[in-house]
Amino acid sequence: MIAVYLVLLIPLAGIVFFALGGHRADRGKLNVRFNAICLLATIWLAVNVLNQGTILSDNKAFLIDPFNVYLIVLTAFVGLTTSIFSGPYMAHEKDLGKLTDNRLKLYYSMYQGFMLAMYLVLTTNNMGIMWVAMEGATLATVMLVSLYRTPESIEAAWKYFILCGVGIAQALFGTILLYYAAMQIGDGESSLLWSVLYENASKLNPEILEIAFVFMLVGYGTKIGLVPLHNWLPDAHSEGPTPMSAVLSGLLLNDALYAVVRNKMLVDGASHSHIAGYLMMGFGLLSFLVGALFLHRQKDIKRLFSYSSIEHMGMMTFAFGIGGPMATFAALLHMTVHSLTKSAIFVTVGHASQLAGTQSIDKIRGLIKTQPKVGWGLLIGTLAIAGFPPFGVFTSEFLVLLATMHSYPWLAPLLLLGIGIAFAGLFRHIQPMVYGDKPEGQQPVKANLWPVIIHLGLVLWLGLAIPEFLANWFSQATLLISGSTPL
Amino acid sequence: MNWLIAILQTSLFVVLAPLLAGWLKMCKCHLQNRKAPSLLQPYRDLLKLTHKQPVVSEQASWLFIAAPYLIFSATVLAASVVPLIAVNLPTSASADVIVMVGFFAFARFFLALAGLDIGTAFGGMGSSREMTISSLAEPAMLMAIFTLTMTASTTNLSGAIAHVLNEGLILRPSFVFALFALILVAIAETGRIPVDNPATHLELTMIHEAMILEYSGRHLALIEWASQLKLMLYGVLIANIFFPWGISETFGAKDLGYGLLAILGKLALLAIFLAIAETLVAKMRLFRVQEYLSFAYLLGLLGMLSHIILEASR
Amino acid sequence: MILLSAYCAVLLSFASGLLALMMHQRQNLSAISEYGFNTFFTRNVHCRGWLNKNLEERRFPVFLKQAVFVLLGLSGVFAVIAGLAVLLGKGVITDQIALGLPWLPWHIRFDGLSGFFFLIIGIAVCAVSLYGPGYVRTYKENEHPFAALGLFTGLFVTGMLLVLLADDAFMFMIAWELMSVASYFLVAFQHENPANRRAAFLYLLMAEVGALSIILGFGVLASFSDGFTFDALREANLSTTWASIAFVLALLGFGMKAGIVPVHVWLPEAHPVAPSHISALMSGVMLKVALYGLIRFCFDLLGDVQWQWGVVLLVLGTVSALGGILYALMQPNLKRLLAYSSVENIGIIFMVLGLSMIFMANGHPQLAALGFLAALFHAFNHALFKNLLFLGAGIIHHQTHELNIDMMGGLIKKMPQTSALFLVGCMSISSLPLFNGFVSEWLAFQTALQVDVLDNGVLRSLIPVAAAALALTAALAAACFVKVFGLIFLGQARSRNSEKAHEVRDKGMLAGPALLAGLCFFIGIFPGVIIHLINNVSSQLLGHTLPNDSALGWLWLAPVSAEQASYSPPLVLIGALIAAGICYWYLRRSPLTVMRRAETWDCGFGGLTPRMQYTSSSFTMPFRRIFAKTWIIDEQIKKDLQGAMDQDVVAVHYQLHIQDHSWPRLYQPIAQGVNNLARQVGRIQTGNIRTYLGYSFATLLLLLWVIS
Amino acid sequence: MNLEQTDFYTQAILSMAALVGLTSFLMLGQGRLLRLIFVFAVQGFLLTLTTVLAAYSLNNPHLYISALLTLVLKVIFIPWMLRREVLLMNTHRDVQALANKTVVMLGGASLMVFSYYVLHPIVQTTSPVMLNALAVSLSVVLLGMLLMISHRQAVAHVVGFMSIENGLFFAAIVATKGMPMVVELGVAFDVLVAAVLFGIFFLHIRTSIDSLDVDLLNKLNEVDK
Repeated sequence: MIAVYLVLLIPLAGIVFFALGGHRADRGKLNVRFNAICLLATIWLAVNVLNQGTILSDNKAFLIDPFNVYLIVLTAFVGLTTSIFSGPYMAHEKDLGKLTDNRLKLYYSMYQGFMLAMYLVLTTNNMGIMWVAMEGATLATVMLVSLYRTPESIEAAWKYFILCGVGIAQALFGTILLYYAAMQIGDGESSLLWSVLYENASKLNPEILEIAFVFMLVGYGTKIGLVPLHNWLPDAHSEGPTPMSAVLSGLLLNDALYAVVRNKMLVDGASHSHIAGYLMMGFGLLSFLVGALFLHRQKDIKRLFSYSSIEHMGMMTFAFGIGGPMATFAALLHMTVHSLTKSAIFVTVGHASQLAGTQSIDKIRGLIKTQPKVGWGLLIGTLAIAGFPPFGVFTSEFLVLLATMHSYPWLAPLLLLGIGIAFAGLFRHIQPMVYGDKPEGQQPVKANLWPVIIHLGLVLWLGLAIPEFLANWFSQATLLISGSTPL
Repeated sequence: MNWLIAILQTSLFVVLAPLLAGWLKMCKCHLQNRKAPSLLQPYRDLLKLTHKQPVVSEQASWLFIAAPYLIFSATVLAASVVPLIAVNLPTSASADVIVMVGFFAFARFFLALAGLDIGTAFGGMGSSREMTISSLAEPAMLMAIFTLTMTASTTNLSGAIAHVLNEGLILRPSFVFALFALILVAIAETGRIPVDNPATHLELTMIHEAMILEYSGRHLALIEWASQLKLMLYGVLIANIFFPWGISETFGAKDLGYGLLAILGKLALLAIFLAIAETLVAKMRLFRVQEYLSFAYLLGLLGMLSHIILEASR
Repeated sequence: MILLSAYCAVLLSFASGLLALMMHQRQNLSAISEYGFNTFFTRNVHCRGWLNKNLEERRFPVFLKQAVFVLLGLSGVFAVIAGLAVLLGKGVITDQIALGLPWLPWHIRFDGLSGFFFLIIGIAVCAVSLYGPGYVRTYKENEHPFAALGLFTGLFVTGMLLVLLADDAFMFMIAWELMSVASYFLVAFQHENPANRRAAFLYLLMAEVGALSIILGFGVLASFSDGFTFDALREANLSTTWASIAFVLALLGFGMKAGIVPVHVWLPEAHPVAPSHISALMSGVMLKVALYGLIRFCFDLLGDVQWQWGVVLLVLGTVSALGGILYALMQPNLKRLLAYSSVENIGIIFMVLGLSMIFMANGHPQLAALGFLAALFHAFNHALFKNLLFLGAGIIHHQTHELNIDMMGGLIKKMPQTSALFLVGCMSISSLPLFNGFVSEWLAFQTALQVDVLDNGVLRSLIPVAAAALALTAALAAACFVKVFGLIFLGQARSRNSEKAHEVRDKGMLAGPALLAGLCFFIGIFPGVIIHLINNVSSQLLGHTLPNDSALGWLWLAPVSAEQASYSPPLVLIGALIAAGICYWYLRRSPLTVMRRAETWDCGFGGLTPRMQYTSSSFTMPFRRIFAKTWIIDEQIKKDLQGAMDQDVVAVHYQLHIQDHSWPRLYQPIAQGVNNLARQVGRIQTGNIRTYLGYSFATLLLLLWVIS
Repeated sequence: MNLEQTDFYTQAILSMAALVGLTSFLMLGQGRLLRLIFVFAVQGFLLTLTTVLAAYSLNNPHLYISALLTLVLKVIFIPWMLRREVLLMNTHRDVQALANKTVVMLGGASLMVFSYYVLHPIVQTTSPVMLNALAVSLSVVLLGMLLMISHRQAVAHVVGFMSIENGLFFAAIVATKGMPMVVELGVAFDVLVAAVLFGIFFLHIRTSIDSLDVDLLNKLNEVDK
């Protein structure tokens, strides 16, 4: 249990440390250290959960089951690698004069704040706290989106703030309804605890639960970036500092989806209409297709990949919506590989735009010739995210496809269409950027590409073989979500 | 023994080819009120050419010199497949009618290459036209031949001829179409009027002659001989497939003699028809050849369809 | 043991890729070797000296490149061994590798069909690795890093081999896509040219679409069975409709890779721009892997073939064969031309495969085996001669820096060995007797002529027409390759580059093609060798073989029966030698008639220049007129006029652009559709936050309404 | 439902609900910023009253804390801050004429009906009073959104946003007798931070586009020009 507290206290300490720590040159490295310790703590936690099964803390404040523990580790891992990247990146931004030291302080402090919010979302046993933490994550990142203080970044941050705020308010209404439904069967204040709710799921009033789920879906769906609630997402991703985009895409969206899936589990427990699944499938498919189409028109490299995130979140939502062990397994796997790949891509994208001095796709050229590692990283990352084997994204997409073929064969062509369109949309922009001769005077930048290599390596590994412990982990989570395992 | 007769037959083919050319020329001259050269004139020409010193362009590569030999031997091999006086010879088992078409293609391939070797405009022109016409003629020819082979259910020429021979006289509509198709193709492939004119050297019209413009001496002799051989070969094909009567099925000397006489008669007759046709018809423009050949193809197709629908329907 | 050598082949090719990555690791390598010698092999001084010498700054790149290709070559050798062994052993070997999904390890199955394609790949890879070191020498390391080339070549071969070994849908797709992606990088290798980038994009896009279609095909099968292993898929009990849907999906997917008209467009774009030895592998081998996929899917997994599928294959094959060769005929770019000719050959293979299916479905398994034989044989032959031709094209490109055949000419004198090898390739591909191409085409004709046994009137009339189209294809192919050989090697040089060209010095670059040329000729004379091997495949897959070589012995080829048709290449060869020998001897015996060299006759005008020669477009002009509807022809003649009343023509500019119909008819509408759709969708992102809030509001209301 | 038969508490809650709903309508139709803020403060005050009422009648002491929080945040701090901003930026004289006020008001009214319709299934499990209360709070939430959609000033957006929160609070108090304390504290903390951030943003927006009109924040779009 200590591990949980550690996981939460370390970033809290980080916030305080960076906020009060004065001006230090080595903040980047310290940030890495904070995240590294946190990762160790999460691994410890994960080992505990793997050995003992679900952990419920004594005061019932925290619930760690196989589903969220793996997301916790993933969060810590991506947080760590992104912080590795962000050190030199932010230093370079400061050298360019885009940032003042105070803002850098804010950045690091809020980085830890965001991590804290993420951990809290995942670990808490209380739906209300989850909501609070989710809102907290928005608040922590909103200042980061406007970190550069350009008119566009302020616009983006404002939209992010308002849309997510309003969205999440709806989720709160859903939470209240759920609480209300739970109150009907007694139990007072503990009714908002997941552990209690799951036990009593079958007794809850399904109709209220469904209404609550709609609010949750719209609320957290705004954070997932489901079309048509996605509008804040490309703006926020493109205007904030790149490490922020990496964690937003890699973590925040996942956690919001986590919240929706938790609720779906509850609704599924209470009602047998599968309405939650259908709603998720509909939203997922719509997001997937629209996201794929949006890719074609992008002029900004970070916007491009944020639409790709929308598309992939759509795919996951769709897969969770299908339910069933195979689709759920696929969705979990997709969550993992998408976070890893997307954050790796944002790392290379950050370097690429630093190289070219712009985020405009038309002006980024000849990456491979300028700095081979960045170019190849971007290219291979894009291949991976587009679902080419042997990368893990392919595995999960393959499973989603087959699950779809099995349950809803008439939807499979749509899914394929989306994959094809998305692929074309990505590559028509990526190719001119990475290939070709380098523009005059383009110089390599200082870059730490280990995060990219590690992430893509992991994704490759997951594509070739899913290691035993991870497979067990996934299938336990699948068991939790869908009631049976694919193994 | 069989092999000996086969070799003999092939040699006979080779030897008789210039005679047919001479006879054709003679008939044509008579028809056109000209004084005819001797029947043996082609032999004399060939002999003279072989004794001349060949002059070869400086531009020519080894391919140019090797081509006549390759062309000639490919044509001879094609001839060895076709039954002239007797069927059931072993050579015709070693290669069937498709292989024969392959030999023609082989010869044509090298002829066209030789035309391109020197790098003159004429050679290229000839090669281009030759390849065009032959690629249109080949499907028409195969269509006609397939009609026969499907009737006889064998692609062995000697087998097919034996089949027709043993069946006796049956009037098959498919054969009529096939015959006409084959005649049209034969005219195109051997470079006769109205497709090509072997006597012309006018640059705008010549095809075959354009390719061999640079040849002289023994090389020219070989190519000329090969084309005479090809003419005879098509004649024999038409004569022996559609009118196989007289061809020998055993290897007795008498039968073989009758076979020889029969084929000589048939070829003589065919040559007369050809001479008449060449005298009456004018040469076509090059780009009307496609219509001509697609007509041949159509005939072949009709033959095939009538075989399938009328004769072998189930 | 057999499987072990198959694994060796896979691993060696993979290792060659990894080794190529060491290109920039010289320091580390020498450190490792230093360490290794110091600790383990202290006494082995000789070996150490050798290694140290090779690890020197200057020698290292050469050494590494050679080492990479040696590994690749070994992989090829092992593939050949494994292929032959499994074909002769007639066994089926299965295995599992603990990779892949937790409940679905990679299933491996090595049977006759895979073995046969192993053989094809092995031979091609051997030839390529002989050829490679010389070819890649010209690439400048800082512009075109060898690491990328070597790595992706290795992965490409690995992918192809793994496709053949795969026994479950998942592994199949992984290997399949590995092959696609690796070859994509190879196409994009010289990415500073826009053409390469465009081709690579198109290629990858179509590979992706094709792969998705294949996945869907597997998905259809999988939804009727329990699992993704091929064993489970074989058991799937499909209705005819679903089976047909699966077939169409597989056909689309595999056909896209194989380059069937009208989904062939990536092929003439991608093959020409890759390095030549890669084009050779792509055109010669990768298309065969697609073919393997189709055969595996239709004949093995689907099981009961329908005759309608056969008709579809037959028609598509015919269209591809004719379309491919007609497009090829018009190309002035050598490698593009070869790529289009691959479309043609794949078309022929599909056609014969279609025949085989028709016979199979109509209950004539013997004839089906004949068609199958012809198809596989042609696949084998095509791999040989297309490889040969691409390698030859590579040599020509290497020496003249040209790919436009209108810029070449007269190379036969400058590059005699290359020209001889290339001639063999041209003759094989034009299916001239004595060479391997002819044998498979002959078998194809024989298959088509067995149509008499069928009852269906439509088929009985359709198949002969297809056969005639095959004849037309063959004749056009001959015309095409007369053009190719004639314009490149014969005549006079049309540009300075080809005037200055000389024979390659690297023996390996000739050895690779020579190996292939030798095989082309050998198989052309002794086709029985390969037929014997294919018979083993068809007995495993179809349960029937040909009754060949019983009556007439090994000398003869009599696929159906000796009475019906027979062909004996050795006898034909002997006959040809005798005939040529006699006349050669007869004509050459007189010393008086020694050949005299003289100037070419120039009609008395004086001065024949190379520009007077026929060019590619003039050579094909008659075809262009006859088959005008096949292409989109844009011919422009512009005259520069001058002088009084603009009467004097100073110069004439001639431009000819010939385009495929499939571009404007099929691809541009799709691309435009997607763009339009994207534009429409883009309108929802208005930038106004109130609109966004409106979406959120409307969504909420809509969902609430739906739910209640 | 028979109002006479219910107890005083229920009657009071229902009256409060009606008043809260009314304030939402007033805000929706309000074009002047200062008045809008004032109405918002009144809504906050009503909410506080409701909370106190609930705390008193349900004997739930922690609701007093949340009443206090609401009072401080929603009645004093936020209106004060917004008012300060408005005065600072000299926009208090701006009158934004709503494009089609009638339609918006009618839409608001139908939202109320819709809320009843949507929440109808709740009747099965509880008293109609609860339905009324929840429906009103849902309609406050929806009206808040409608307010944001129909108004262009950033300040109005903040008010709308906060009024959505008010609706949520109302629902929480009436339907579930308040959320657990931790949650409530957390939510209050979030609201506080949000309010501070809004203040910062006004400054930034003001400096970047020289206005607080959100329609001018439209650089990031995907529409073909």
